[in-house]
Amino acid sequence: MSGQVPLLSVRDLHVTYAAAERPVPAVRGVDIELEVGETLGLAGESGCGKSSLAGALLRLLPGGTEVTGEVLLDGEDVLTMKPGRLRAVRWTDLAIVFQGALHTLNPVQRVGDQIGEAIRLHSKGTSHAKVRERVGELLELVGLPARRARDYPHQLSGGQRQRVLIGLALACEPRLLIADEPTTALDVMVQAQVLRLLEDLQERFGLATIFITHDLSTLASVCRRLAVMYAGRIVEQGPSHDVFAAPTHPYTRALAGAFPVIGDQAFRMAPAGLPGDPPDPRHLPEGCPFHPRCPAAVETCSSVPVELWPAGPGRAAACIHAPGSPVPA
Amino acid sequence: MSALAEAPSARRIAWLRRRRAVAGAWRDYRRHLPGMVGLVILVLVVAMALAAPLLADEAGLKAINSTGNPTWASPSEFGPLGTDGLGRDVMTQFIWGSRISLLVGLAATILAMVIGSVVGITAGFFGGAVSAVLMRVTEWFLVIPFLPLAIVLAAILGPSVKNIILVIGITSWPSTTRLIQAQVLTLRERDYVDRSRALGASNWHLMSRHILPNVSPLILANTTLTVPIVILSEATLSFLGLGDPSNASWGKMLDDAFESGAVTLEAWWYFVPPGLGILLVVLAFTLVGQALEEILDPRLRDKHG
Amino acid sequence: MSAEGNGALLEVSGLKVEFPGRHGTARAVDGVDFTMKSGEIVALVGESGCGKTTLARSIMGLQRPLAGEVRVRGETLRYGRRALRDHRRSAQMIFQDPTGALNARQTIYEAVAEGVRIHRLPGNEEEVVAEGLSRAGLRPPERFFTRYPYEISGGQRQRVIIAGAMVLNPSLLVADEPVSSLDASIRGEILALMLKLVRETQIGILVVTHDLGLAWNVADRVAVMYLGRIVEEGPTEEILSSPRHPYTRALLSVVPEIAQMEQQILSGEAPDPTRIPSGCRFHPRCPLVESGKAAELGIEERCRTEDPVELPACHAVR
Amino acid sequence: MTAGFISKKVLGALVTLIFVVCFNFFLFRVVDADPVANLFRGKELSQSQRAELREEFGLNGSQGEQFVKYLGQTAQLNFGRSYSTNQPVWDEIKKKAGATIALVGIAAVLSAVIGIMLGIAAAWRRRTKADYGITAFTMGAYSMPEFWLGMLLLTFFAVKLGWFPVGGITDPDSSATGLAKLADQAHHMFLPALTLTLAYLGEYTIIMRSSLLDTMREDYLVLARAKGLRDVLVRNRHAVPNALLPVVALMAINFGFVLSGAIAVEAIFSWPGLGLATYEALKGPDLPMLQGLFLVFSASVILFNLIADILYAWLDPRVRTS
Amino acid sequence: MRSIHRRTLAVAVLVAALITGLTTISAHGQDGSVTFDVGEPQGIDSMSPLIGVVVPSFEAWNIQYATLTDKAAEDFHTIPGLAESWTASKDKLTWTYKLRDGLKWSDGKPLTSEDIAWNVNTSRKEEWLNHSAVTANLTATAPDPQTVVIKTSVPDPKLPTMDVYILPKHIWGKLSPDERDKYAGEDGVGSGPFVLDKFEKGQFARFKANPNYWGGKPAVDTVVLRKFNNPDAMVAALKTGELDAAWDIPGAAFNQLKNDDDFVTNEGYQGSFSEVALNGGDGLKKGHPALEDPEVRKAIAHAIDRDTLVARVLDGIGKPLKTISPSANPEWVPDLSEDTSLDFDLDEAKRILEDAGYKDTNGDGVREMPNGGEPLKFTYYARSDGETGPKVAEFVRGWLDEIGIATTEKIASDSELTPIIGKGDYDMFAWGWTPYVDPDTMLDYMTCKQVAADPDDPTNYYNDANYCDPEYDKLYAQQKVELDPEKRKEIVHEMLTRWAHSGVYNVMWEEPETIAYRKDRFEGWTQQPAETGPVLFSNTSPTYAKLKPVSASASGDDDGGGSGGIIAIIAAAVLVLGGGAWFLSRRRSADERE
Repeated sequence: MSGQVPLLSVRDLHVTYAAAERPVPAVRGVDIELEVGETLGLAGESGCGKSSLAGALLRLLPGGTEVTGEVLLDGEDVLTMKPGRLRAVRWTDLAIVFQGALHTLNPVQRVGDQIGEAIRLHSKGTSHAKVRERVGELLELVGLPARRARDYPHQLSGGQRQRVLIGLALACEPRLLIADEPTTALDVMVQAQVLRLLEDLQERFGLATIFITHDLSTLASVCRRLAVMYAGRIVEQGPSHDVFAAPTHPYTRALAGAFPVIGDQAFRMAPAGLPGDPPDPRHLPEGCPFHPRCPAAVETCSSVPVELWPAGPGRAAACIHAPGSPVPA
Repeated sequence: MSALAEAPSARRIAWLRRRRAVAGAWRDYRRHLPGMVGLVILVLVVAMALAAPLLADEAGLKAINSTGNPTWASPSEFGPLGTDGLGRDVMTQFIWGSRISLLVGLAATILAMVIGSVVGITAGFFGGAVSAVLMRVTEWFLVIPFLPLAIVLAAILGPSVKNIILVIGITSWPSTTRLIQAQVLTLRERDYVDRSRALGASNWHLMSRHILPNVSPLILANTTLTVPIVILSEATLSFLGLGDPSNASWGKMLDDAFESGAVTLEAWWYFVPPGLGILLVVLAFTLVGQALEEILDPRLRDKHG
Repeated sequence: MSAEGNGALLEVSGLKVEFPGRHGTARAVDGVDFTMKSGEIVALVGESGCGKTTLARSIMGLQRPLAGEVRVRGETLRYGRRALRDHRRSAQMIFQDPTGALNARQTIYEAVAEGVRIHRLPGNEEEVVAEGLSRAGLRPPERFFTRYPYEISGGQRQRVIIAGAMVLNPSLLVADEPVSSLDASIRGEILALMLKLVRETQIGILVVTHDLGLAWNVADRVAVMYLGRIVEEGPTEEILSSPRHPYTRALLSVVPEIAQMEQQILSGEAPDPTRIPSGCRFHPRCPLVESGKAAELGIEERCRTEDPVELPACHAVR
Repeated sequence: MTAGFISKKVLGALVTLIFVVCFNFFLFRVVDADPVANLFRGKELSQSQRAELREEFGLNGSQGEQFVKYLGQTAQLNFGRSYSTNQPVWDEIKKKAGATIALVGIAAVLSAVIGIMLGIAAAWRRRTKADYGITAFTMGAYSMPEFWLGMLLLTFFAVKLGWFPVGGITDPDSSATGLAKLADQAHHMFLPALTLTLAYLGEYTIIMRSSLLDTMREDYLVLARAKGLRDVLVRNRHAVPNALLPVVALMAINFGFVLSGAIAVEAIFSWPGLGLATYEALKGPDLPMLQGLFLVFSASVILFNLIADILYAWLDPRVRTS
Repeated sequence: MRSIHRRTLAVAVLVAALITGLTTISAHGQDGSVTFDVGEPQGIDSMSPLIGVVVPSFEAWNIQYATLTDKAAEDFHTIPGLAESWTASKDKLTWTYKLRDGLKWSDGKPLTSEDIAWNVNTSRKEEWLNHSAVTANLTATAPDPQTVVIKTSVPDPKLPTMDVYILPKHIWGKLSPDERDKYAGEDGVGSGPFVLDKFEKGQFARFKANPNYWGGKPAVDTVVLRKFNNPDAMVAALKTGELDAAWDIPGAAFNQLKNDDDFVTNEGYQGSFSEVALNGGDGLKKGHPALEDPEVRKAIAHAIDRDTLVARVLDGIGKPLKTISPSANPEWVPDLSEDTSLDFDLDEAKRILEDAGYKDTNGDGVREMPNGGEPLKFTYYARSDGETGPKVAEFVRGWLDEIGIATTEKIASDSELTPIIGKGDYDMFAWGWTPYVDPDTMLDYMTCKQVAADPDDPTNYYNDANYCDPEYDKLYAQQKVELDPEKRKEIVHEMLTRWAHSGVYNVMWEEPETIAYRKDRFEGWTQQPAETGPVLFSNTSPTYAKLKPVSASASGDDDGGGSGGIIAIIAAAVLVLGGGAWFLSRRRSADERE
């Protein structure tokens, strides 16, 4: 879109976990481009590889995991960085809001110290008072009183902890934020609060954000672009409203159908779902990995490999039914 | 097999299930190198203990039958392991001593496990006043230092194999109780207990079908981890002169060696083998126990897997 | 709809459940009256901590209430051993986390047969189990007999639990968040199964959920619960299309699909049942009070002091 | 951490202590029917002297009265007189406690420190040769009867090589004072302390290793790394302090058992502390001494359990502030 | 909480360094004085002669407190001590002792006849534990500071011997009788060659030379009696040079030392013997009914192989003995070498039992009583104190088993066993005695009046076989008044033979004190009695006063050899710790290296 190097460019990313019997491929060739200030929603069900993708971006996956491809941050490949450079990039360029804030914060350190640690780490020599002041600012930014810096994680509610994590992510003013299931496990009302906060901050600071969740409907309302993952690959992407309103891929369609529109008689007394279960990444079916569950599957689906084919303006889908599919359905 | 085919199907399913579970556990176990090492040591020692009458003449344990032997003969001078100060063959003592050490180790552990499990499951499952009382008592027994209590009890009851088993058994249960009670407390809160209750299950049904099967791996692993402690306790008590004088265990051998001056005589052949025997058995049980713990306790599975 | 005549399937009256705690007594269920009929699905919705799960457990007799009573088909629930067991033949339960609700050491067969054995049901156990499994959509049932829970998927586990409940032929099924731990693509299938069961057996299902979309998907009626009380109740379409209680409205507004509705995000987290406010229990978070609308209507004082009794439990509605 | 929390714990400890005191009474009453006869065996006593002594020992009256008297005496730290020395048991214990506290205390601290370090090293390098080496070493040390280890060390380093004295706490020839005296004691202490350190080491290593492995799976370590923290700092600031919590509690509890832990080792090295006193009281048997030792050992365990509880609460804000 | 392990590491290294540093400033601050280190495995139980009972305590009193008369090292005859000379009245009821000139206590106070008289009179009145046997009938007066007059109420063949420890009146006399009874006696004031310097109970007692000793200040400056809990450690200490001499060395180690050129071993006999006693049945409680049958006792006597016991239990260090030895002087023991009625013969034992009707009727290997079914199953007590108890049990029980007598072994300490014996609650036990010089006391112990009779005080008797033989008592009375030494000896021999044939007291052996000392350190070792007796821990322990360092060069302390080793091992420890530190603090962890 712009002539410049994109902020983030992921090319042919593969993540493979080491396991006793055979390696588990979690991400199998993902390409993502993200411009400054852009928001991308990444949707998919458990085990589709979305969190592995997030971990790979900052090389946070456990030792022994094989990561190939390129993760270019401002044109620089994160995957080949020297450890020192990598540590410098972490949090200043790219910060993460993890899911499950109860376990992500160190339970025996005050939340203020945990925020302060990030600040001190990336701007050495910041005075104590300065750090404290900045921590206070950050907490107020996310809607918490500054005095909460002295609290321990367990003294905060789930929503407050998630706010702390968001504040922590902003500590070093990153340009790219990855929010990995930021609202899962929160109560409905609190989910809404946190989502609104994230939207506000993203707009205010022009943060590029990758939003990862299993809840397609949430993404549709928060992100401009949307990518749906299935079995380690992106199966559909495009402007979120278009994708949500008129899915091309049958999986996206089924996923969208799982979140009923209240008031829409089409969903009344008619729960929609897919038969079968998400595939085991170790034993993926031949051809299109979705075909065993696909209501629109045809015979060729079990043999022809699929990839992202054009499916309208700014859209692509990995289905032989996609308009741009070279394979006859 | 044919008898099984005629059995009611539910039982057949249960049997299939158990066979598969055991086979699966064994498959996992075989892959566990330290566990296998421990198991092999254990099998060898147990075989030695069981085959003692074939390996060495029991009469050789008696000094009056050893008057023809030299005293304090080193292994190069007599037999595989030399003789002690009374001319008795050390090898014979070592072989027969393994019986007492293992017997005490296993019997006392079983006693401790039975007490510990019953108290632990009862306290964990019922909660309330029952639990409060039982756990208080358990805590009391936990703070009474084990060795002095065992010593005093052994001194009161007098030295015999039976009493040593009793003493170690009744002083070793509280830690098991605490472990099991904690586990039962979490099991009690599991949804499947609620589900079973919602299906109409009685307390007895819940305890026997859900709680016990789910703590039994813990009990098994804990058993194998308690045996080494018990064997060490027996050795210590014997070393302090509280062992059965007429049935020599390895600990008693060490006591004899120490008392008869093997250390100054540098008669290493008298005190190295029993100590090594204890070391190996304890190590073997610990290894087996840790392996079982890893394989049977789902919480630990992914940690080491 | 119901073949039971006017005899209600489930009647809950004046139910109160309290839990003593370190920071005071939690009034988890604080006076609930509620009825449902055979052959209908009722959704009980609310935030976490509103007491909906406690209510469900009390209906099952898993929780002894402080006051009030539960009647199934007119039979008052008693807490003797035998009475509870009998009660649990007519009322069954489905759990939020199917993984936790299955004993990992039992095969699927044993899990389904457990109720049959407890109640010593007549007939060939194997046939009963097989039928239960296939009714729950696990076909062919024999393939599942010797499987362990960890060998099947989450959706299948939930089906096993449903099968285990249904083999007892209950007249009431209490489903506590039956799909919230399942992947989105699987939820629909489980909900469809529940709908099918209601149609086939005239069973009544009480679905406890925080998900209004689920209610829209399957429920005949909706009851909204807030801090231990039901605050609004009625037919699903009526409640979800034109909610009258401000709390229901707020809940509805934060469902992301409804773009046309202005979001009313309530401040604060799930309310604390150990400190139930005086007056209308919702008033500290009520948008009407906050926006001054209540003052305009001249009811603010009543909101603070007077506990609304009739449904919908809001002073502004009358 | 509230005063309520502490007072509740203290109260619990007191109840336990009272239980132990009562238990003690009945336990030893079973063994020893007539302490007077035992204490003054071989001496001619008139009936009146005998009665007087029975009075002194609280042996007159019913079991109930005796029990009350026993409680009163115990409260004043009057545990009777030792059969073998005719001195008050409490004085004997006071005199000997120092040697045990010094020896076992040093061993306990060293084993904890070294054990924890080994555990950290093993966990941080899990599945490497270092891990296997450390695990094998500590398992071996853990599996040995400690007195056997003592025998081996004694045979080799004291008897064969003569590097260390074979026993005792000081060289009786030397009337050295100050630093030289301390050096003499250190020289005597080396082997027994080494034995005990090796014997206690294993447990700390094993527990620290598994605790750190548990901690290392925690999400907050991923966050710490994501923040750009160096691995060593992730370990030292986040993993180790958190993993240490259960080990610290274990340490405090183990310290409670320290007093009674060295009976066999003290006997082997003739270390004149409470362990040796127990050993000798056992051979006597010197029942008042045993009874007193038993009580002191139990009290020390109770005290350190209490300390462990409070320490844990103090270290872990989750316990402290809820 | 920052960087916890590094701080703890620092502490560990510091501790190690501290130990290293301190230890290398070697422990032995030698000042050229002469120290004599003696190891012993029993320990002084009390420094007060009113309390102590064990042998090392006597050793301590022997060197700290002089006596009025002394005993000759070579044959125990009475020689001057504090008293230079003595005379007797015609009726031998009044004895007048003349003290040496210028006697002084170690603290410089004069030692006068007042001290002697006070000791004699007070110990009699207050029944002092270790005095009253001698002073029971005596009254002493002090007509002038150098003269003591002692009167006895009955003729006493032991006089003029006055071998009671004379305690300083100016210290002990200030105490009330009650205080005296509990007084620890650690004041260090005495009149013997050495006086107490420091006493750590259970560890050691250190004595310094008494400059005021009437025999002149000894050549040795310091004597240390060091207690070892474990005789092995003691032998090791002797070998490493920590000790100059050791007493009560276990047999095997003693044999080893015999072959070691650096040491002199001394088997010092002074009449100590050990026996397997049966319950004679005349005490408070009878034992097993079979024990009353002399035939059974005879059979048991045949089942004890003294030669094997000496060879195996004592490792050859001892002499087989068939009867009790009543005196430290061997001439009092009759020669029973021709008497085969007590010899080991299992077949004979079986035959005797068989003939007497004790048959194994149920085939379980244990014989039953002739009349009913009660099996011959005896309770056998083995002592836990001392080395030999369990070993003797091992053999004796084995042999009894061979002849069809089962035994249940129980282990008891001396203090447990004493009341058990007194109450007659046993069938068999093994123990031993060490007699005085005069045989009277030992002989008295086996008389009928020493059989326990008072159930309230069963421990106050000495006849531990609980066997009463009126004929023996008659002979005892005869020897007590027999003034002709040869005739008295004959009577004593008859008594002992008689007692041996009763079968209740199966004496196994006479055992020596096992003493070893380094050749290179001291000379002047004195056996008491000459030729056969021990050099230390003898009746009056004359060695200490006579000991002096080996004249020439060899006196150097060889401690130096050790310190190099200490440094080495501590250095190794520091290395290990340091290595660990390096290992831990390496910055790049395994994860970072990936």
